[in-house]
Amino acid sequence: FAYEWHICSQKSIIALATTTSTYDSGLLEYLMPYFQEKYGIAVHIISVGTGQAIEIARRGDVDLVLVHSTQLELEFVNSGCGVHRIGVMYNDFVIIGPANDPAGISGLKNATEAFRRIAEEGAKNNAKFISRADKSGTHMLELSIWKKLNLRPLNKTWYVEAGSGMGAVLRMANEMNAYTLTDRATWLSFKNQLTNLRVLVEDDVVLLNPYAIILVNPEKYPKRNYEGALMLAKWMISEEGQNLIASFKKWGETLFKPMARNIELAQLLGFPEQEKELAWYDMQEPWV
Amino acid sequence: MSKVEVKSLFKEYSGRQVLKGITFSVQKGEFFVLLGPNGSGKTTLLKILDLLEEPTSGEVWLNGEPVDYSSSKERVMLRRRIGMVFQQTVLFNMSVLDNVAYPLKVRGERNFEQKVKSVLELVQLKGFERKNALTLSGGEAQRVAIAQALVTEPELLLLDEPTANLDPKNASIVEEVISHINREKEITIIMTTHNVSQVENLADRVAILDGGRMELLGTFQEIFRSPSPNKNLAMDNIFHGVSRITNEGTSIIDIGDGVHIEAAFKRVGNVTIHVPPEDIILSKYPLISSARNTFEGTITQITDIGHIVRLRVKVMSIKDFIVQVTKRSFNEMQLNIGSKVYIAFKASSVQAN
Amino acid sequence: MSKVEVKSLFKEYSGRQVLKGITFSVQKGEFFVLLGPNGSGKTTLLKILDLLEEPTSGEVWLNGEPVDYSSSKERVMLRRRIGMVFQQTVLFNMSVLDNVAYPLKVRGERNFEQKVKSVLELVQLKGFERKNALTLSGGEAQRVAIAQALVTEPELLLLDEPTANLDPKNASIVEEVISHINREKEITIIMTTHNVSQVENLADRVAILDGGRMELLGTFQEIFRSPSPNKNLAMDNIFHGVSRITNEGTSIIDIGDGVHIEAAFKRVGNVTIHVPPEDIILSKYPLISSARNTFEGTITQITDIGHIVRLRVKVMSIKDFIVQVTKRSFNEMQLNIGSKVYIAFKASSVQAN
Amino acid sequence: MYEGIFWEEVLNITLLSLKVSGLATLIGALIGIPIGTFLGLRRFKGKRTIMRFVDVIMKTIVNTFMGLPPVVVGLIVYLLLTASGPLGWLGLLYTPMAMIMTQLIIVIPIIIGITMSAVGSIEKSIREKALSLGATETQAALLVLREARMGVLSSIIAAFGAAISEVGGIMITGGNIRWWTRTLTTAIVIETELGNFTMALTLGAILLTIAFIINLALTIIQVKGARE
Amino acid sequence: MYEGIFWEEVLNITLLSLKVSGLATLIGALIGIPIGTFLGLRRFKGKRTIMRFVDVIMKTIVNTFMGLPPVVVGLIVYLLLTASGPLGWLGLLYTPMAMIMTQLIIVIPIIIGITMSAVGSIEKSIREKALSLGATETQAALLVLREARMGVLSSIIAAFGAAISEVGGIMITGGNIRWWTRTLTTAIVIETELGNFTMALTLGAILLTIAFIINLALTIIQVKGARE
Ligand SMILES: Nc1ncnc2c1ncn2[C@@H]1O[C@H](COP(=O)(O)OP(=O)(O)OP(=O)(O)O)[C@@H](O)[C@H]1O
Ligand SMILES: Nc1ncnc2c1ncn2[C@@H]1O[C@H](COP(=O)(O)OP(=O)(O)OP(=O)(O)O)[C@@H](O)[C@H]1O
Ligand SMILES: [Mg+2]
Ligand SMILES: [Mg+2]
Repeated sequence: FAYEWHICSQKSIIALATTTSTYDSGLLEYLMPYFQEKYGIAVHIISVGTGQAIEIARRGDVDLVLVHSTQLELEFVNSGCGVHRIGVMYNDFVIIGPANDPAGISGLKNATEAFRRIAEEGAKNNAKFISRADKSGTHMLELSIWKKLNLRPLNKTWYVEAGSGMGAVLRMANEMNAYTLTDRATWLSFKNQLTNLRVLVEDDVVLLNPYAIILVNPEKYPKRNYEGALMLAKWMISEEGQNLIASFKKWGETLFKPMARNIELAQLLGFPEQEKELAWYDMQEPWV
Repeated sequence: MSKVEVKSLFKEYSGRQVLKGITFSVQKGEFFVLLGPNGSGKTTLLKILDLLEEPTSGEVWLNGEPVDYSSSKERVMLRRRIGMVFQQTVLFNMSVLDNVAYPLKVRGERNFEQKVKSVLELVQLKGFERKNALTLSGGEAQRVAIAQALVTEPELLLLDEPTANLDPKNASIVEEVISHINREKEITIIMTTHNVSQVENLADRVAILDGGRMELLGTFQEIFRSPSPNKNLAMDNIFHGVSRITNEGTSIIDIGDGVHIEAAFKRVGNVTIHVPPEDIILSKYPLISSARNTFEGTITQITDIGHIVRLRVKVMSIKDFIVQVTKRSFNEMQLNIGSKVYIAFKASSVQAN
Repeated sequence: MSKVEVKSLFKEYSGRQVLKGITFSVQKGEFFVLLGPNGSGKTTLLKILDLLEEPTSGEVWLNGEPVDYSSSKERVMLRRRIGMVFQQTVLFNMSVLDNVAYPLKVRGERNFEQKVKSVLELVQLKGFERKNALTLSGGEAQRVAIAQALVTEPELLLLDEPTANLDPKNASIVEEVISHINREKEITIIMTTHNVSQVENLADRVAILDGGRMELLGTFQEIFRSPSPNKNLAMDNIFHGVSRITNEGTSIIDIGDGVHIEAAFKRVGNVTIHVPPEDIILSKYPLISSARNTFEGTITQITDIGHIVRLRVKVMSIKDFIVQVTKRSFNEMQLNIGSKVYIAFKASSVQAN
Repeated sequence: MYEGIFWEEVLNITLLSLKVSGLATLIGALIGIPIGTFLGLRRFKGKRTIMRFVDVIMKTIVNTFMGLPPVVVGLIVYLLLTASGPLGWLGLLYTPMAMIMTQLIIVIPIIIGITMSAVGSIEKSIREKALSLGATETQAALLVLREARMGVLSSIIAAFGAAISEVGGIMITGGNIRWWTRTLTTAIVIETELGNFTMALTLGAILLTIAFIINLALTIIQVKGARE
Repeated sequence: MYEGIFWEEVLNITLLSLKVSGLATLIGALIGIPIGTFLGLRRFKGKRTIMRFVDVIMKTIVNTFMGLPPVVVGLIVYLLLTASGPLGWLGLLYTPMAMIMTQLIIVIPIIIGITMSAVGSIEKSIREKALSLGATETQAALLVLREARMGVLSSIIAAFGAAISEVGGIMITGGNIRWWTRTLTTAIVIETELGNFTMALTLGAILLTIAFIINLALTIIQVKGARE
């Protein structure tokens, strides 16, 4: 074991905290071998909740994070813990629900409108909505849509706050014939088991879900492997990395779309400094 | 129930035969005693009679019916008519009262207070009701166990050395109690003991077990008063000492207090020796004979056991020898307490253990 | 170690005094016996001497030094020079050999095989080495416990009824062994027993405990041959029977076999009665006296205990009465085994328990 | 968690935790103690080699099931209770009842295993004595159980500990639905995932405080039951 | 999981599970058994009311800690080992060592608790006899432990069961890093999250098979040690 700790404390390892969604989808498992082969550095991936990912980064236990929660990310950067936040890619959310669609939202391109109808039918006890209620990125997005409608469905029988992972919530929706909001990747991987459910609403800009990389501040955490983190981030947003992200397919579908070099979209999705950060990363010398 | 028949009973523990074909029967109301050295199988036999151990082969008949050891229901039914006192006292972690009430409770009896009270009085344990049974002294605990066996008024009582830890007064009381219920209520009793005088006082018949076999069976008179008592009963005249070999090829054993015994065997070092009482010759005058061992002593106890009289002779005011003579020669010799006598025995009569 | 002094020892269990100020001392090489009824505190006293229980107050001095019960190290050191045989046999779940080797192993001794072998031979358990100790018979187990205490050659031996479950032969052997090491090796022995003849044969001095107090202390002669033996020793003439009240206000107790005893108390139902041997008058001719109870009987045993002779008189060929007479009147009356005698005692001499 | 209803919700969560784990332990004890007693007493009976073999295998299975991962148990219960599963018609999925069932499966081997060894440690002579005094096999087993009460209580304590701290299983079968199937442990998991470590630890402290009070009662009974 | 390396990875995961839980149980036994023995034997000593009170409180604390939620333990160990925590300089976070530490904390109260009650169930007279034969307090305690070996083994079995099935704690402190800190249980959680129930159940079956083999050995020792 002593030997093993030794290896672990070497700079030849990069620790990345990320959310379960990127990890469970298999994207990182797909990308990392390319990176490792190229630079000979192992990446330890710790997949946890977004909040937990940022919290452990704040305590200096990882070198960089790959997460999706604009608000938490900004807090992390503003407190001086994280630096060089950059948008890497995005995926999208869909609203799914029972095949008989009691709220009649099928085919809508407006998620907000769909939520309104679900709430309306829910009040009449014709429909149910399951919320992840765990302050995950998915949950935050859901809350922001309710907020736009000025609805705060608390303590309503039709509004089930499940406090579980996406997969569990999908299964629950299937059991209860309920609506829910899910990222496409999880939906695709569970689709076969969820015979009662269909995708009802998709392709609204509101439903796009951007992922950011943030490095931990080397001044604050001098012991962390800043160079390694930088290199990994740089590689992720490089042409090679971005192309690999685009080429990752599961069940024949692309799950994540690169956006690091699509500055316009990035700015739309909450990365006003994308251009500047991209330039900064491109300037850094690769460290070997 | 009250009649017990045992038919060629064998019992094996991990391949070792502990009972080797025991056959006997005990009549209703009989007081039957099992005697025998340690490890002879007495406890094992009693446990089989209480249906706690299953015989390897052979049968037990209770009240004229063979016992089916495989039927748990029958075992419980029969056991409820039997009381047993174990050699090793086992009590439950409850009050004395609860311990004695337990056999009544498992039989579904409600109003046990009175019964428990009176049986505790019988064994002289009034006032101990609330005490935790595990804090009792050895003799107190044993009497609680006796109370547990008596409280259900069993038809058959199995007693495994019931008075071993009792003081003489309590032992007498317990002896009285059991001999009383045996005679007044015609309860069959099978008891083991190592106390021969208890056998004499209580037993209708005695069986001698040795090495898992029943060696002798009969009344106390028949067994203990027969002219040539069984060798296995040899319990007297045991001495411990240091042996050395003489020039003549015999051994001299120094048993302390200046008493030296000559033996025909050859042994060096610590030995335990035994001189059968019936091998000792008694005389009122100094003996000149071939017997290598002769001692002068004084009679300190005389016990009449039928046509045999047992005498305790003190040699050198310390060592007790037990000598058996017929009543006739006892009378002829006009012996009495304090009489000075001479004892003699041959070197070949001395046995080493 | 070999000298034991006990100074006003008190012991309380949950508020109840079990030892109430015991003071005595035992010399090096002395064989000291504790006698007393059940629950009198014998075991408790021995456990305190083995440093297993702490006295509530008072002191124990070993070899002229007071024992510091609070020092665990001192306790272990002293205990290693003491051997104890418990009243209730406790053995470990291992082979007999391992059980007997245990006290040697904890002392760090290596080559114990030979010692264990020879002590097992001493208690007649050769061949039992590999047997699990928990499968032994009562008497075998007790002898293993004795072997455990002897194997370390202690300077002080505490024995709590060591022969209670032994057959007479093994009991004699054990008695021989302990009396041998007591005399030859000057080992101090403190033993409890309920067997008075054992006291006579072995003890240098006896102490009588009763109710946590030391009632008597002296040699066997001093205590048992004194003209008015202590009431607490009353162990003979105990009968159990059914009492009914007569017109005259006394009770008649039917003790079975046609024997009826009249008593001064008033009791109905089951009673246990006791007639002190020294209250019984003996005569060769029918007695006409104020004594309400007279019986005819035959002498079956005569025991000389100094200037007192104890006689066992059989009444109705069943009931044994113990009678004590002085040696002088015994000689004057010319009594012997088989003599026909008459016994008499007053109704007021009959005590109910 | 929203400020306003914080304590009310904690109370609700705590009560549910207690209800689910308490009931699972209680039912588990009712099922597990008899089985454990039976298995613990077996060694007094069949002396044959085959019986011994069966005995060891059965005990090994029980001991192995003491290490059933809660997630696996949750999954199995889920597969039973899911609408398309064999017990789907009961409609128990995502109810406290489903959580109790899950914890029951986790708790039963623990109770059986520890009871088994506690009962097996009681001297053979105690059971023999009870039988001799006229007890039926069941009554004798009850008495042995009474003498082994220290160990049996220990099994209940261990089982309650496993239940109240369990999360993987009830998460799957209860769904961690707020105001309905959320317990202290599932709430702790969420708070941890959110990075609210302080809140997670606070809830942990509440859980331990409650467990302490319950264990105090159990421990007092346990200590009192000790054989001298 | 990718087809090609499937079995290799399962082997790796399984070995890590065994290594972590096995070592945690072993170290836990070395720490917990002496403490459990000490606590179990305490009742023979101080008879005073205060001593009794202290005794009950200590036992209750142990019993309560048997119900420590693994997530809370994980969190606490995490807060100790985190770079900014008091033991951060050791650099143990997200290593197998951190997982062992976590399981150790979970396992120790279980071993203490059950050992304590097993030792406490042994008749007082056994210890007294050992002391009388010249044993030191420690030697006597060892003998009592030997006589209580059935219950002590039961504590080890329960502890190993808790460790090998535990997931919430090692997830936080080990990080569930593939090829490095991923165990059978954490893998089961991932497979469950992914909806790969068949794979989750397969891994569960592997875990139980291994636990069965280990328990078979422990159970044979346990049954052999039974007092007649
Ligand atoms: N469970 C057992 N396993 C193996 N051997 C046993 C078992 N029980 C008894 N024995 C052996 O069987 C023999 C007879 O034992 P038992 O207890 O019947 O003797 P006992 O006549 O009662 O002797 P004691 O006078 O010493 O009480 C002994 O040698 C004993 O060692
Ligand atoms: N741990 C205890 N708690 C309470 N009372 C006890 C305890 N131990 C012994 N006693 C009581 O103390 C008294 C003396 O007990 P002890 O064992 O010393 O008697 P003993 O003289 O050895 O009797 P026996 O001849 O029956 O062995 C008894 O009445 C007993 O009930
Ligand atoms: Mg016996
Ligand atoms: Mg005693």
